[in-house]
Amino acid sequence: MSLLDVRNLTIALPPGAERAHAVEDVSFTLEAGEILCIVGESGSGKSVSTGAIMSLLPPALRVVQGSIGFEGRDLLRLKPAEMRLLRGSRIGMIFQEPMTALNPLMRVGEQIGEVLKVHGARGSAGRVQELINAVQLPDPDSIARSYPHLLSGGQRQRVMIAMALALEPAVLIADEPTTALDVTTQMQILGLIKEIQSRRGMGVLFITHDFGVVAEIADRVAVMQHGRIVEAGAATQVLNAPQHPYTQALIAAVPHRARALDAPPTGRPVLELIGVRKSYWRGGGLFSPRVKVPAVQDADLVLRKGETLGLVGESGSGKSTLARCVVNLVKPEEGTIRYHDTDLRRLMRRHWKPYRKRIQMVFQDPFASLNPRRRVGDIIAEGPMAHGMARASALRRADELLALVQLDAGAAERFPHEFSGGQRQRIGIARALALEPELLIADEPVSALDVSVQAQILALLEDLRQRLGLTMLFITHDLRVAAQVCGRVAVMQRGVIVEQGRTAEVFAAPQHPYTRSLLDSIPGRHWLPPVAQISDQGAVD
Amino acid sequence: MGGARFAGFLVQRVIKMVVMVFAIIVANFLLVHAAPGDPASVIAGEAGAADPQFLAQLRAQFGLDQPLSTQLWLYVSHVAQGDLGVSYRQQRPVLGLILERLSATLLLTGTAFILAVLGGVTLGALAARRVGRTSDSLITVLALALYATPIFWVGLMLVLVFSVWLDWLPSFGMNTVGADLTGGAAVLDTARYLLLPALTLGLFYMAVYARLTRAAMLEVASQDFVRTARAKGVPEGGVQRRHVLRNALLPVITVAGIQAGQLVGGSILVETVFAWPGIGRLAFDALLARDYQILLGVFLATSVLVLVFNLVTDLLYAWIDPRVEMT
Amino acid sequence: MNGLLGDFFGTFLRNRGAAAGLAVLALVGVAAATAGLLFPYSPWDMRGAPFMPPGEMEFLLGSDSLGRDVAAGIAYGARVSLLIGAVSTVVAVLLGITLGAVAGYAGGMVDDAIMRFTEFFQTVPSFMLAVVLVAIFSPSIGSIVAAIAIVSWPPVARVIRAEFLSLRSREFVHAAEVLGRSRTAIVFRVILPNALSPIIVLASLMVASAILLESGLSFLGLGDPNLISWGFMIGAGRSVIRIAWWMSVFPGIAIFLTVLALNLVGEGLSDALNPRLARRR
Amino acid sequence: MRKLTRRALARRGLSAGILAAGLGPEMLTSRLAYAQTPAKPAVAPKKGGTLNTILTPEPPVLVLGVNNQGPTQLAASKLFQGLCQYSFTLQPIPQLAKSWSLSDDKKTYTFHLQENVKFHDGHPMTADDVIFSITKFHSELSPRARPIFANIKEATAPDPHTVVLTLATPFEPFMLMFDATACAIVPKHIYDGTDYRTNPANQKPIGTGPFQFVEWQRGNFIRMKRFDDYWVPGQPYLDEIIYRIIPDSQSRALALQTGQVQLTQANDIEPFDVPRFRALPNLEVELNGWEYASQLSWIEINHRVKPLGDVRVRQAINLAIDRNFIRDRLWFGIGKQATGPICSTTKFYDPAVAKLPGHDPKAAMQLLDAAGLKPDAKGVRFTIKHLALPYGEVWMRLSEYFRTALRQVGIEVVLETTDAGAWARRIGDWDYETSVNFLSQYGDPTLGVERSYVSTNIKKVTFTNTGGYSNPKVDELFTTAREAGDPAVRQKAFTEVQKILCEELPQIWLMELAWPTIHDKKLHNVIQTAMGPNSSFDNVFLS
Repeated sequence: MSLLDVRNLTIALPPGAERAHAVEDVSFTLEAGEILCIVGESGSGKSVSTGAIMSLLPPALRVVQGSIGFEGRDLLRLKPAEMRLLRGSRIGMIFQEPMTALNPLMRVGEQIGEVLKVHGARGSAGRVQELINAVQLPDPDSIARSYPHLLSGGQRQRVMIAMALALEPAVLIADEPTTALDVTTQMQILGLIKEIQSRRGMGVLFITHDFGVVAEIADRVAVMQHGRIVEAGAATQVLNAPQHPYTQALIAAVPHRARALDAPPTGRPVLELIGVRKSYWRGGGLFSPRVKVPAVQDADLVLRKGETLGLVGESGSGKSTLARCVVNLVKPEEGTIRYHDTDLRRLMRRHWKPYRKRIQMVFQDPFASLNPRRRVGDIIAEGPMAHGMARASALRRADELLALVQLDAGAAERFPHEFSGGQRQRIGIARALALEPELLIADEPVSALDVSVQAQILALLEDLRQRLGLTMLFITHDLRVAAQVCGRVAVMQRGVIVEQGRTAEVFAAPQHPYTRSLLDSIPGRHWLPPVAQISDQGAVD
Repeated sequence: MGGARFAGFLVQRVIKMVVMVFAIIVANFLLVHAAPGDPASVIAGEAGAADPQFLAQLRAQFGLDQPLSTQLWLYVSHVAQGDLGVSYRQQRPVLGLILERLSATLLLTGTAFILAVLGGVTLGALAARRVGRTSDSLITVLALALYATPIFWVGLMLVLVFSVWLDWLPSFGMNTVGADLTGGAAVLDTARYLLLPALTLGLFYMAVYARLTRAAMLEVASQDFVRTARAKGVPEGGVQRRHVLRNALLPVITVAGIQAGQLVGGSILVETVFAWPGIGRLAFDALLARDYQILLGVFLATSVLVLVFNLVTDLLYAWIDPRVEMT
Repeated sequence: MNGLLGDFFGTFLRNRGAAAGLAVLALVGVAAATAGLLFPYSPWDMRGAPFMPPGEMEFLLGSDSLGRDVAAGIAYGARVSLLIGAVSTVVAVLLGITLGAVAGYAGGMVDDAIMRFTEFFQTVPSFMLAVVLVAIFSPSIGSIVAAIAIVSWPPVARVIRAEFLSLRSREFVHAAEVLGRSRTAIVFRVILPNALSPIIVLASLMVASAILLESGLSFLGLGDPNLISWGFMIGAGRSVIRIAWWMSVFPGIAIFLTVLALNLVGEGLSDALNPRLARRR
Repeated sequence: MRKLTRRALARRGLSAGILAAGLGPEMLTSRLAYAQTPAKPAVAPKKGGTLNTILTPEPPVLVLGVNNQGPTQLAASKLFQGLCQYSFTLQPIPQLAKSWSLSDDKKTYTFHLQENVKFHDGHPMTADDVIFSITKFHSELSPRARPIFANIKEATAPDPHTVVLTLATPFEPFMLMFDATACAIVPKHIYDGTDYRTNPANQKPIGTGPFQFVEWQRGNFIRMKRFDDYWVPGQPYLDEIIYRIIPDSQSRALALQTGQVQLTQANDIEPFDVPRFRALPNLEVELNGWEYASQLSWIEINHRVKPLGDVRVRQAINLAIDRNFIRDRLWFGIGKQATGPICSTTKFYDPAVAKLPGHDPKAAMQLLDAAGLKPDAKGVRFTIKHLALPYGEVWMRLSEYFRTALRQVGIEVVLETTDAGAWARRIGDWDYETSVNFLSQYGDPTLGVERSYVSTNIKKVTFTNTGGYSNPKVDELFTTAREAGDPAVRQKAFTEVQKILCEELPQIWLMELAWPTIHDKKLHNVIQTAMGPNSSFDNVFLS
């Protein structure tokens, strides 16, 4: 008998939602000692399924059918009090967002101890230390006395794991536990989960959207789309020989085509950064001197006509700050930012305006980067109008651009919230292109998108780059994406560019230890997605 | 938080407070001197007759013949020495007048505040726990109604019901004069006088806190760490108490700190209705009588009170919320 | 017309309290607008015997100590209460938006200076400040509006500043900057429209508290002597409450209903403008 | 009750003084016409008990002279005393002076003082204290006393219990300056050589009154207790008087209704509440006791403002106003309609000439038409501002009535409100168009009426002739009356003045004010003189 046996689970969405059921007729089993990955894009219903297992569904969602067998009982038929006793003791759970998943007002030790206390376990104090030790956190004593805000994201996720494991549950549910973490941390957490799982023989139900993670950790995989499981099977099977078109499309969308080695760029330099330096001041009370926190230190870069330079690094490495320095959103305190023959850093605001037309930017968050109160046409026409184009011609131009980014013409009349993430990113690109720039700065343009959409946007950018002869500075944290898009990469760590060179060379023979550790942390780095003849059909946008 | 850092935080806040107090002194002084009335003419007027000599005499006596800047400088330097000046009309040091009245106001507002916070948080928490049910609607409607009713109106209604119709409680004053009560009897006596005004003042703010607590609890209830607590198997009561309420209290404390100050100012209406001998009423009388010195003093006193409340709130917040940076 | 507005009205009207509040408010507005038709005489006219209970001598809601019609006073008073509430709120909102926007957009020293200034006004007890201002500049509709505005703007400034601080670093604002738009355009055309929805909610509540504040001032005898307002009527009726309860009860009910309605509308607006919160109500 | 107690009073040894002042018991009883309660059987004075009463607003200080406001007078008159008091017809009655005489040239007044008077600190009161109080203390502090006492050429004390005051010129109303509210006797040994206004004794007043100061909780109450060494044997009867500070009028009414206080006076109780208290069987409402103050209220007219300088306009305003309405609706029957510049309770009032035309809006409009003030399309002839008197609700209602009444004859009135300070300043600066004012007459037109009408007193000071009315004939008549020693000459001049003023209407007189004194029927001897509740209460008792 399976450890966990979900059968025909159907959960209704409240009336008026885009579809009738959050999950429909979902069945899967989890065996002791295995890791089952449920993969799917956002809205596929994967988190709802786990919510049902834990009986932690939002009140608006209602289970209409199915059973969840666990230790001989149907979880869906348990009384709330009985279910509570299982939660935390027999079934543990960890969540996606470690920054908010811990109570900010309770010490870490207390929070771990609480699990023991509410389930009537004894010997809490020593046990808490043991648990902190078990998740490989340094100095258990001081960690236990800390409040969550003093811990990093990775440390907090370890605390979450310690809590989930405190009573040695039979099942661990991990809902995108590494999505919010940097790659190196992600790798450590994945390693930890796998290690504990194999040591204790738990069954782990692991929710993720990332096939790399699947490749890294899964024994078996279930792929969900629109609330249904479309394909399930052993990990190697699904990853390397996907059967369902949706799975095929998803896997094809994983950035994998390492870029062919371009000819070394020879064009004249478009942008040249020399010794750029930017710091932030933190604190600065009466009694605590202000602390200078360097964000970018002595950055040197050259960007030549027609090339795409990738700027990679983990969060806080200063890559976005550097990009923002180029467009004057952030004012660096030292260095030269030479655009052709002009040092942009020395320009007054009003002298900047002509350069606005030539340097444009695409932003990360498709939800935040479009003014929610303006129609799409106006958003795209905003730039040309700011530079003196008449409204009518600017709107005509907007229609052309919409076509260019493959959106239908009716889009101009609608508001941003009526579009999906991928569509919005297209609008953002159209806006940037409206001014016919020479240099495009793309700040993590695909990191907020589902993998299939991501592939489309990347393809679009590449297409546009070639058609319009753009020079591009491409900022990303995702090495796979960088590998696919960029001719050259620069790796940043703590404000310093530690290594730069042609992408293929850097990836093949990293010089700097940090670059090496980044590359080692790519989830599923040993897995090469099958190069299938995959159309972009099937992937949703 | 380390002791030294905490001390630094405290000193820093106190310095900020002093700067603020100074700004308030200057501003109040200028504001009140913008007034068209002149205390000398008021006194002369109310004495039933006046002549220029008498007026000049009064003005010289109060320093009103000095240039404004000199008057301000004198006032500020006196305040720095703890001297709030002498009331033109009462012929007494302002500090003494305020201190005599301060305890009454503090008693009234303090009681009202405690009443409001305890009642408000309890009702708000209750409503949040039963969100969508009848008791929630009842509490919400009650809070909304109290929130929408003029405070003096509530006072009048309470007087009508409890003093006039039922004759249970006295409607004015602070204690039974001449009864010469001591010990427990005196406390009980004052408590009877205190009940209605404190209730009047407290009900409005109770509504504020109830609404706030309810909203904050619902806000917190949707946060991730509450889901974590449930996933840990914490019983519902524990989830609400240890996780939801504790976090929901943070915004309540912030607002409570601001409101506590406003409470002191707002008590002017209640002190009028119930003839409560506090500084709110003192300020209003002083204003009508153009008694600049008292007015400045009361303003300063209430502002300092507000600042002290804010400081206490900050400290309390810092104590409860470990995330507050001690810088 | 478009989805945004449609959603807004849909959500707003689905909230029963908000709909009721809007209805009451409309009623008050109609009473204010048609006061001259309903009561074609001055509310100050002494038209009959004093202290007539409601219903007697054609006084629907009774007469006051000089034989003036309470009902007429309430109808004409609606004008004044709404006027004072609305005008002072508009002034306070404009003041708050200006200061808050400058502080939030400029940041740094300017922000610091403006915020200290705001703190100053939040520290001085507001009702006390209003009393002092009205008394010093002698009670008139102008001084009352000014005083209420002066004590009401700080929350607006704070909210606007917070919105600006958060919107300033939002990507669509960065995008506008990168597109080369001017500072003025960014502040007024890009950021401000997005910062307004909390202000709309706040404003509806501010009208309510302005009406309460005005009634408090009138209660202390600091109303405009030439305009009949609800606050003034309670102030005048308060001392005779045992002889003529109707003199202060009816204006009190008028205030209560109006303020309640404004609060309900405010909550409805808040729900409609912030659907994330609405679901939890 | 009043009649019998007064007889008792006469029997108790005060008869010498009363007779010396030429006042017979029949004059007291004649005032009964004013009293509204039937006589009740005599009650023997009873010792003991605490009188709870009200004081509003709270006075700044309790030393008369340092402050002379109404509330101060009410409370401090229990702590301090004057040389005499006044009967309802304004004849002097002995207090600290047991008798007095006036020389034939009408210039020298000789006062014989009571001999066993002590201050609350134990010091005996002597002629030195009296001379100090008159020539120094009040001459410096009191703007009312200063010009009159300046006329004293010489003040001597032939023995410790005799004071001789010699005037430069005869001044007939001189004897009206010696009650506690006009010239309280203060201890020389405490005040002489100090700054009277800041003397620490002001916080703990020391007088000769029947009660001594105990405790003052600001904003709450003032407590005074029986002075055991009081100079009248056996008195006072009460052990304690507590003045409670209750700013809210409804709370005051409630306190009286529930018996928490046994006495209210002055403006404690709003006029509209009086009928209710009149109906209560345990309370008594008395309206007399204000003959000395005799306050007359009027619409204060600034003659410099057009068209108010035109006598026809003032007459029209006078016709537009219904004094009966004001008395009945605003003051609920308390007080009397004014008939001219002099109150009917003040000396030299002449009912034969003091007459004002009644309410007649039509005649008013004809007068305005005649003055060339035609109504415009909205029916408005002209607009004037009106500065309301900030002394309480009833005055506000009066100004509202004034606006409504004038609107009916086509005059638009715009109200302005302000606080007491600004009101006094604006009146003093002539910065008003119309306002409401009321002034005390202190028993004699020379003391309290002249100041408002003579052109020599047009000053930028409150309570002078701020309206700017000027008529040489009126000036001359007032001067004659002031300087004449003979009452008959004075009466003639005042009669003429009343006639002229009633025609020219420099101000629009409205009401002779009275203030209800409401007390528990168990409280006796409250109102016995023209000082009303401002008397010393030494023979007040609770039965």
